[in-house]
Amino acid sequence: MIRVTREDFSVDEVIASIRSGGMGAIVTFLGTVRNKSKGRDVDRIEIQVYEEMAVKQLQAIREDAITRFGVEDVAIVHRYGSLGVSDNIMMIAVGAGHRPEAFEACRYVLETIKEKVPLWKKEFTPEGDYWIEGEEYERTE
Amino acid sequence: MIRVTREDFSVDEVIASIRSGGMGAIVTFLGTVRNKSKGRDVDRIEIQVYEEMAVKQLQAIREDAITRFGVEDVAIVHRYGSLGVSDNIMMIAVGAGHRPEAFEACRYVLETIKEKVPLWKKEFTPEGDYWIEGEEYERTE
Amino acid sequence: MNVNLKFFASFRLLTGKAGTELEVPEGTTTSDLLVMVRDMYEGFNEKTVLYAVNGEYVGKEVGLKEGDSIAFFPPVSGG
Amino acid sequence: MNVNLKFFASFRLLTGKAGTELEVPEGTTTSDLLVMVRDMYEGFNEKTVLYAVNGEYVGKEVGLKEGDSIAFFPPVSGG
Repeated sequence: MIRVTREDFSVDEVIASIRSGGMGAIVTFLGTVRNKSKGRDVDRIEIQVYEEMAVKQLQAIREDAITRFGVEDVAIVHRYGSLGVSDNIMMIAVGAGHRPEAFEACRYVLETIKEKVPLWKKEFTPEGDYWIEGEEYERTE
Repeated sequence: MIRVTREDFSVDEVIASIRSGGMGAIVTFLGTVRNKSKGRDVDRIEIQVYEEMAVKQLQAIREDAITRFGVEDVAIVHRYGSLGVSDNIMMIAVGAGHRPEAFEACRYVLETIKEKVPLWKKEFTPEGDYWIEGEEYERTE
Repeated sequence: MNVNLKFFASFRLLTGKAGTELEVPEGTTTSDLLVMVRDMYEGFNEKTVLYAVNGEYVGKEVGLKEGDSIAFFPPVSGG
Repeated sequence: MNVNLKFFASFRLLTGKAGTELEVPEGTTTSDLLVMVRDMYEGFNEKTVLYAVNGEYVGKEVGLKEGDSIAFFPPVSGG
């Protein structure tokens, strides 16, 4: 399951969408809005997405991870729009026969998303708003 | 939060019990009953626990992981009793500022549980019932 | 021929728009287009530019055709 | 003095019980008790035995006292 959405999601529901009898291990990564970023307080964030491309990229990453690590299934949900502190940003769920490949595939999917999928975070802080570009920051106003 | 219980749990609820504004990453491991084990079909499993000791051990593992990896919080829930294929067995949720320590602490907690916490699985298969001891198997009847 | 440009994140701020149509010569490649865009919009030069054609990452010398959508954006930061 | 023995998993099967009370000499240590238990129950010898006193893993030469609970069990397999 791949979903790019403004809406919040339930971790239980996303896990239910992949759960099967062949799985002994389901590793989930949940990204949430942190109240600090590089020493600045964060009030909220906005996420912009190039949606058609993001969906295609996420589908390709999912298929690659399944083949590469031999896991049973992978689900990825990523939100966009305005999010407050502690809100869910995105989640990855990887179901596998055993734990090593579930952890490895989950980490791989996350790192690949951070490198390739066209989504950008803008952080709103008391000092101004910053687009985050890769690991760099740019003041936008 | 540490819980040893016969009851099922909601991953969303366990995550909610640790979620805080200092977290950007919450890594969850969910163990589920797999339909195969070492080539045998598994119909169901039973988990026996030495409950007082398991709770103490889990509390110690939680505190150790928080200190060792500098993560924000850790929750562990482990079930016992009779479980069917695909049922939840246990979960670990680790919330941290950033993803590397969340993944590392989650894996560490899992491996330490598998080494130290007094819980034992018995697998019911068409060929008989087997107590699982560490990574070994013993035919029980 | 006409192609569609799309801008995201800080590039939308630099260009003042989410997208625009542009007429380019037949045979224009992705790297030719990048040169044009860097000339058209101040600030592009100092930044790392990623681009995609019709939603796929492609190489530098890929030929463009009528109606292609070319997106320009900074390094991504989802996850 | 009296101590309480507890057995788990396959050790419950070997001994036919979840637990029992045992009278042991003053000064008995964990390793003394392990020798006694191995003698009392057939099958203990061939197995890896873990033990805990009052719910904590302890060393081999820990002295026992009246009322202690000593648990014997195989390598754990939770998680």
